[in-house]
Parts: sequence; C-alpha cells; structure tokens
Amino acid sequence: MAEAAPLWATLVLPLALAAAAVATAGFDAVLSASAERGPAAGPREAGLRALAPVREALRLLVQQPRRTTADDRLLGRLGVVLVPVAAVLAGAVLPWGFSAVSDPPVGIVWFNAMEVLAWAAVWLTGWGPNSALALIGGHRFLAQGLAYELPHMLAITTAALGAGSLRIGEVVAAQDGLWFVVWMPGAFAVYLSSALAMAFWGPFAHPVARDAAGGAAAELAGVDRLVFLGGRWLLLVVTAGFSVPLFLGGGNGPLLPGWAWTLLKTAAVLALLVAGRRALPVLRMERYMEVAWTVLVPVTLLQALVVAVVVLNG
Amino acid sequence: MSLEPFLLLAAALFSIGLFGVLTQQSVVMLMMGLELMLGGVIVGAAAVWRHVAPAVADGQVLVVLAVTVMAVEMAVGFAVVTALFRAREVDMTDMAAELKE
Amino acid sequence: MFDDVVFWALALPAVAAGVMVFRFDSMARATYALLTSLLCVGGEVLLLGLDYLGVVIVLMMTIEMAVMAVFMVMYMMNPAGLMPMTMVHNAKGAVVICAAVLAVLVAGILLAPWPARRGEPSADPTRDLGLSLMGPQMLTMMTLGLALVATIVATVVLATRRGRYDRYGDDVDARCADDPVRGGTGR
Amino acid sequence: MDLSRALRRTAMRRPAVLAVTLPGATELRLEAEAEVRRRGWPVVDTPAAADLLLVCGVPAPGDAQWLDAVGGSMPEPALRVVVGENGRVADALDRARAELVDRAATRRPAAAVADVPVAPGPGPHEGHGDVHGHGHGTHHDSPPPEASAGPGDHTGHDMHGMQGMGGMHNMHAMGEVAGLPMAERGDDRDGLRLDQLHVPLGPALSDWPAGLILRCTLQGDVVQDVEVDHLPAAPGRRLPFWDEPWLRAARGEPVTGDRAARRRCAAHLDSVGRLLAVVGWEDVAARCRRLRDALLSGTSREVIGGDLRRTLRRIRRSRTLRWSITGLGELPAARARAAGVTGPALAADGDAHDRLLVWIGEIERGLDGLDDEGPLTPDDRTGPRGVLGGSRPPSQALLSLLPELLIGAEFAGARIVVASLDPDLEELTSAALSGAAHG
Repeated sequence: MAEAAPLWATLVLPLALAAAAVATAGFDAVLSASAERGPAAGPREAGLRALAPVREALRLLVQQPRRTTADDRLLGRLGVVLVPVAAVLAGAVLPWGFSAVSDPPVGIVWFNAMEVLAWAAVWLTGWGPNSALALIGGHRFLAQGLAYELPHMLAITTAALGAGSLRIGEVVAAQDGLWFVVWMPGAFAVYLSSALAMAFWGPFAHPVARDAAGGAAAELAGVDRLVFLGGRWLLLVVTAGFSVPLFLGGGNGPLLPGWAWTLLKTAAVLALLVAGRRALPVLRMERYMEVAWTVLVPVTLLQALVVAVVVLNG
Repeated sequence: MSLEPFLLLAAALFSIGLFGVLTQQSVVMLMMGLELMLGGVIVGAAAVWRHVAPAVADGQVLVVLAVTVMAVEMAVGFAVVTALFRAREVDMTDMAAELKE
Repeated sequence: MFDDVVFWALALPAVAAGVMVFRFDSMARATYALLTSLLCVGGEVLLLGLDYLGVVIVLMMTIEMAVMAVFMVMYMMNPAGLMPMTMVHNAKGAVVICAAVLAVLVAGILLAPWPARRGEPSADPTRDLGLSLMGPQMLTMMTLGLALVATIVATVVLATRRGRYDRYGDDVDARCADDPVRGGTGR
Repeated sequence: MDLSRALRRTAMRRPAVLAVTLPGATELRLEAEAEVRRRGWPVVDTPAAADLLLVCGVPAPGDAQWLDAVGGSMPEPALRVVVGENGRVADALDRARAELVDRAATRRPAAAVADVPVAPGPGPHEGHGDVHGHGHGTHHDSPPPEASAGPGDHTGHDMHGMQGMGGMHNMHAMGEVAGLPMAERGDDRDGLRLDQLHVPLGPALSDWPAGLILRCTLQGDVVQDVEVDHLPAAPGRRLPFWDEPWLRAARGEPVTGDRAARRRCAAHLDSVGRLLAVVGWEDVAARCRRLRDALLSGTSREVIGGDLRRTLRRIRRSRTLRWSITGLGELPAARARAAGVTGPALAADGDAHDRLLVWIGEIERGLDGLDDEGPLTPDDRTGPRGVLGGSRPPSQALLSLLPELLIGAEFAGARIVVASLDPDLEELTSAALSGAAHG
C-alpha cells in the first residue's frame, strides 16, 4: 500500500525527472551519433557524445529568443510552458517504490487528464508564432491525439480494472504476485505506443518532424525551444515511467528495495524505447489513424473483456 | 464552505453563457455560450449534491449528464456547422434562418 | 479558511475568463478562455469532494476545447483577431435579459430556505457514482450510451459529403476505397 | 561575470548549423555536411534554431533577399557564412566559430564585415538585447505582398498563417493586417470553401532539392495548386556533380568505370538518405549519408560493402516504411514515358516506395562495378537520374511531373513525393552544356 511521501519529495520530483530526462537524452544522443559518425572510438568519446544534450541546453540558453510578425505571444508562451508543467503534474502521481508525491483516489484519471494538457500545449505552441509550418505541426498533434487517446484510455482502464481501483498505490499492490504485463500484454503494448505518441517522440514525432522544419517547434528559439523540447523529454520519462506501476509491478521485486526496482524498470523501459525507436520511421497519422481505430481499439476492448471476465471469476 | 457562494458562481456563469447565446451571430460562438451555461449547471449540481443530499449519488449523475450533454452538443454543433458551411458557406445564425426561405 | 481561498481563487478566474470568451477578438484566445473557465469549474468540483468528476471534467474539456479550436479557426472569420470587429446582434436587449436572469437567480439563491444536509458524503463518492449508474440509474446510463452512439453516427453523416457509393463505386463492390488520402489498413 | 562569460563561450563552441545550398553547389554541400558531421556540430532544420547559416555556393544578386530573410529570422547571436569554393569549408567554419564565441562572450552585436569567403552577416542593425530579436522585420511591410513572400523564406514568418486555416469571409472587407494580406478563400478537396494560403516551399528547406521553389497554394495542409520555380542558376561553367563522369566521357575524356559506378551509388545514397530524412527515419538516413561520403572519398568495396549491404537490406525489409510511403506519388511507366522521364522513376513504374527500391537495386548493382577499371564508353549516358544529353535533362522531366503528383496531396505526402523523385536542378543549369557535349 502506498504511503505519503515527505514534503521535500515535491521539490525533488522535478529535479529527478529532469535528471532522468537528461540521462535518456544522453543515451539517445550516443546512439544517434554512432549512426551518424560511426561507433565511438572509446569511452571518452562516448561520454562526450552523451553530454550532447547538456551542451545543447547550454547553447539554447545563450541564444536569444525571437518573435515573429503578428504572433500571438500569450498563447504561444502558454503552450511552451505547459509542456513541462503537464509532465511534472502527471509525474506527481508516479510512485517511487511504494510512495508517490501524491496518491489520490483517482490517480489514474489524474495522470490521463494532465497528459491531455499536452494537446493544448502543442497546438498553442504551433499557433503562437503565426507561421504555416508551425501551425501544421500543431494540427498534426491534434490528429495524433485523436488517434492514440482512445486505445490509450482503454489500456490504462484495463490496468485499473485488473486492480479494481483507480488509486495507483492499489494498482501496484495488486501486482504483488503476478505483474499485469503477463496477463495484459495487449494493453501493455498499446500503452507503450501511446506513451511515445503522448510525448510526440520517436515514431510519433510527426508534429515536430523534420519535413515541416521542426513542425510546432519551427519558430522556437533560445529558452522557448529549450523549455518545449526539454518538456518533451520530461513527458517521455513520465509516460514511460508510468508503465512501471501500471503493468510492470511497480516497486515489487525480490531482494532490492522498492525504489531501486522502480528505477531499474523505468530505465529498462526507456532504454527499450530509445533503442527501439531506431527501427521505425515516423508514423504519419493519415495512415495510423485507421489502424488505431480499427485494430487497436478492438484489441484493447478485447483485452479489457478478458480482464473483466478474469476479475469477475477470480 | 457554505452552499451560497457556489450557487452564486453557478448563476454568474449561467448568465454570462446566456448573454453569449443571445448575442452571438456565429453558431460556433453560440455553442461556447451554451458550454458556459452548462458549466454553471455543473457547479450548481455538484454544490447541491454536497450540501443537500450527499448520501445519494443523484447529484453526481446530474453532473455526468451535463458533461455528456456538453460533448454531444459540441459534436452535433460542429457537424451542423460543417453541413451548413458546405451548403451555403455560412456560419451565422441569421443567415441560417434565411435558408428556410 | 483554506477552502475559502481556493474557492475564490478558482471562482474569480472562472467568471473573468467566461467574460473574456465574448470579448476576445481572437477565436483561439476565446476558445482557450472558455477552457480556462471550465478548468476552474473542474477545480470547484474537486473542491466539493468529487474527485473523479472534477478530474474527468478537466480531461474532457481539454480535449473538447483543443478540438474546438480547430473548428473555430477553420470556420470563423478573423480567427486570429487581427482585425477588430464585432459579431453580435441585439447586445442591449441581451444585457437586460441576462441581468434580469442573474438578479432573479441571485435573489432566489439568497432568499431560498435551503434544506439542511441529509446524510454524510461517503468515504468514496466515486464508488457511489459507479454503483448508482450501474444500479438505480442504469436507465440514465443506457440512455447516455445510446445518445452518444447516435451522436457519432449523426455527426459523421451530417459532416461528410462522401458515402459508400463514392468510396466503393456504384455497386459498392470495389476492393479498395477510393479516398483522397489512403488509409493505413489497405482497405 | 567570468563564469557566465565562460559558459557563453563554451555554448558557442559547437554552434548549430543551418546549411543552405544554392544550385550548382552539390560538391560544396557534401563537403560541408561531412565537415560539420566530423566536428559533431548540431545540424538544425529551421533558422529559429540556428546560430550559423552556412550558405554553400556563390549567391546571385537575386538571392540576397531571401537569404536576408532567412538570416533575419535567426536568433542572436546569428552569423552567416558564405562558402563559394571547394576546400574552404573547414577554414570558414573555424572562423565562424571564433566569431560566434567572441560575439557570445562579449554580447557584441554583429558587425558588417565583408570578408571573402567568410562574410559575417546578417547586418549592422541587428540590435542586441532587442526584445524582437528580429532585425529584418521591416522588410515584410514594404514590398507588395507577393514579393514579400519571397522565394524561400520557408519558415514563413511573414506569413498569413493565422488566417491560414481560417480568415475573412468574402463579404467583409479584405485588408491587410500587420502588413500581411488576409487569406482569401476557395473550394477545397472536401467541398468546403476554406481559406487558401500561399506558401513558397524552398529553397532553404532542409532535405530539399537545392534551388527548387514550389509556390504552393495550401488549404489546411492540402496542396491545392503548385507552381514549380527555381533559383536562377549561377553561370554554369561546372558540370552537374552527379552527372559528371558520364558527361566527361561523352566529351571524350577518359573516365574509368569504377568512378562512374561510385558516383551513381553515391547519388542514389544521397537520394535515399534525403527520402528517409523526410520520412523521419533519421538513424538510417544518417547511415546512408555516412556511407555516401565514404564512397565518394574512395573507400574500397571490401571496407564498405558489408555495412552498405546491411543498411540497404534493412531499408528494403522495413514493412513500416513500406506501409508508410506506399501509394504516394503513383507514377505509372506510361505516364512517366510520356513526360520524358528516363531514369529510376520510369523503371520503378509505381509509387514512392517503388522508386526507393529501384535506387537500392541500382546501388547494389553499382557496388559490383566498383572494381571496374575499364573506361566508361562515351555512349553510356545513363546518369543517376536518367539519360543525359537528350533534348532536355532528366530532372526537367521530373519537375514537369511535380504539379500533377503534388496537387491533392497533404503537406507531408507532398514532401515525400518530391524527395522520392529528387530532381537535381544542377542539370537544368548546364542543359546547354550537355547538349553541346552531345553534339
């Protein structure tokens, strides 16, 4: 059962998430650099490559922000800031081991609601600068949202159904013996794909894709860009990390303490996503939409049905 | 917290929404007024549930109803606007009235 | 005390944003002002102890307004509010009517003898709601479900121009749909 | 203070580069890409993210306007470097970095120093600490709207994006807002009368054929109309880089077969890399580019063969990639032949994915020819993009097909179609030349 975390956890949470985001981005940078320039010559070079995200952040801090003609500064800024804010708010219900900053009775719905703020955030970011390519990027994310959200909701509902509670602590407690991933593989797979889609990263990076010169982020410079793209990594860490309490047993595991298991499992999921990303090109929503609604929704519904039958008979 | 402030808030939202519904020419803006009115209804229903009859869930059901109505109203509204727009390229209530003739 | 602060901190922005919905020239800003107002409503519902409904309101309204913004920008004139203009009719009459309605409501609220509270909220109102919807209020739930299905069908029929004869030919026997943009399942 | 200065200097040690290629500068582009990659500097795709605008090629007088627009939409400290000669890229980048580090450390505004080949830009009035950070904002208002859209300011910060998806009703007065014209409306694909937006695509777009400009009419992100245009060519003394071996052989110069095979493989790898970058498979795109540069620098088949074949196999076997781009830009062989297409696009007889497979097949065949020491016969005129020396260059035919393939496509699809044809505008500039070689 979850216990309340001390107050300092509230302050530590954003820092911890940021640290995880930097580590993930560093791993991604190492893999990207080895594709671009060949494998690293030694550990020193690999280390330097892993530092690329930090260097990039520093560079963006030095760069001056800029404005475009006839922009909507208020909404654009709001969108940029909303990305990391949504990530941290969603992260507030993420249990470390067995304690979370907050464990409300409807934690799962809370997570979903905060993550949906990204819809508004990305669209506003694309709308703000009065630029066609940025707006195209913003609209792409709404289409993406409509495609991934329904299977995503059904997937996390399945986990809640398995535990018989919307409280994340109880979902973790219900996986004391058997992890949900074992008997809900469909929901787990759908959740992982929608986690990427929420963070508009990897195969779901179409809203900020290269073909539209960075899409929603096309006109962002300096700190704005850092906050937006950094917030995206935070979102990725949070959504990937949330698969641990939902499907991978949270802090449950032999020998090691709960927090260590959470850390290990989160790192494993992130590593899987970062490495797996390399196998796929970006999925365009005009194609993915139909798959999401005609394949993934029935899959998750069936999965929920199976789980419901098991729960009723168990 | 007593009941009255919540109900006053509900009344204020309802009136602002009503103003929008009465004045706006555009169908889309009119729907925004409706949304605000329903927002007032939600606050009122939740407050009455809490302060009058918390033991039964009827107040909560009313909130669920209001939220659903908002979604339905929005979806139907946009479908109608799309159809109108396709037929006559209008999105104004005044002009939609002319379509009858 | 704390509840009072939270109440007013949410109520004032809710009303202010509600007013701004009809004052902003920019359709995008108007939409997001409405979202702000409705998010505050969700907060008030949370404050009233309805955790589930409050969060669901936040969730649904965010999605709804994000999608609404697209339609606003698509159909409305002057979506960015770059050209100041008004699009109201009969504003004076409406103000009078609304003020009257508000006055009546306020008088009613303040003067009505509200009944005393009967019973205490249970520990888990979400559970109450679920049991109610799946028990005594089953009919409501079923009606809502049917209404939503009907809405989905009706809105698609209303909004689309192309039917199956356009997509699959006059005899509806084409193997692949003839769509302007190809879908993902190869049908 | 010192710490902040040190941090500023460190930050600019690896400036983000936006590379823009002018027609006729393919060789320079390759050199620049290799050099930037060797240094590990970040490569960005929009002026907003860039510190350094690297212009490959010598700008014609007409290019000044759009180059200024791109430079003007870069945030401080912004620097423009023009590289006009081969072999000078490393030098130019060194000097640019020194200038940027200096500028960042002292927070000094840009000085208009004309320096060949390194010409720091963008102009003296680029005030520092200015909230707008947008020194060229004025140029939007002065010229008539058509001109201000200018060729190439691809990020379109002077655009009517806000009216893009919406805008004025016809019965209301049309006008200008903030110097930008309001959008007008027209019938769209779905029978709705929505706003149209005129967006020039190129030439500063990344992963885009150098010098190509498509003047698109967009509704939403659907291309309703397109007009193909290109930057004026620099006076063509140079042969088109990708076609060089065959044109030389046609002139009677001795060219070895392996040189031609190498060039063909590299040209197709370049195209494949570009297509994959547009599709969003950056990892494999980066691999293709690395292999392309290795091929051009003369790496032997034994060294490169395995890696190259593995990469190509990976691309060909990717079901997601096929699912993603199949059906885009259908070009039946009959239609292609009628338009005068002779190269891979004709052989593919199909969509973007088929063209990709043809490229891959040609690369694999070309790999076997890497050891061919024999001379290239003057009659062999099949360059990477088609038969050279005909009445018109192969890329001309590809360009003429663009409008019919693009109209009705969505923005993302349109970019994939362009990348899957990958016309080379250098061929147009020296069309006369190749004709002369023929005769």
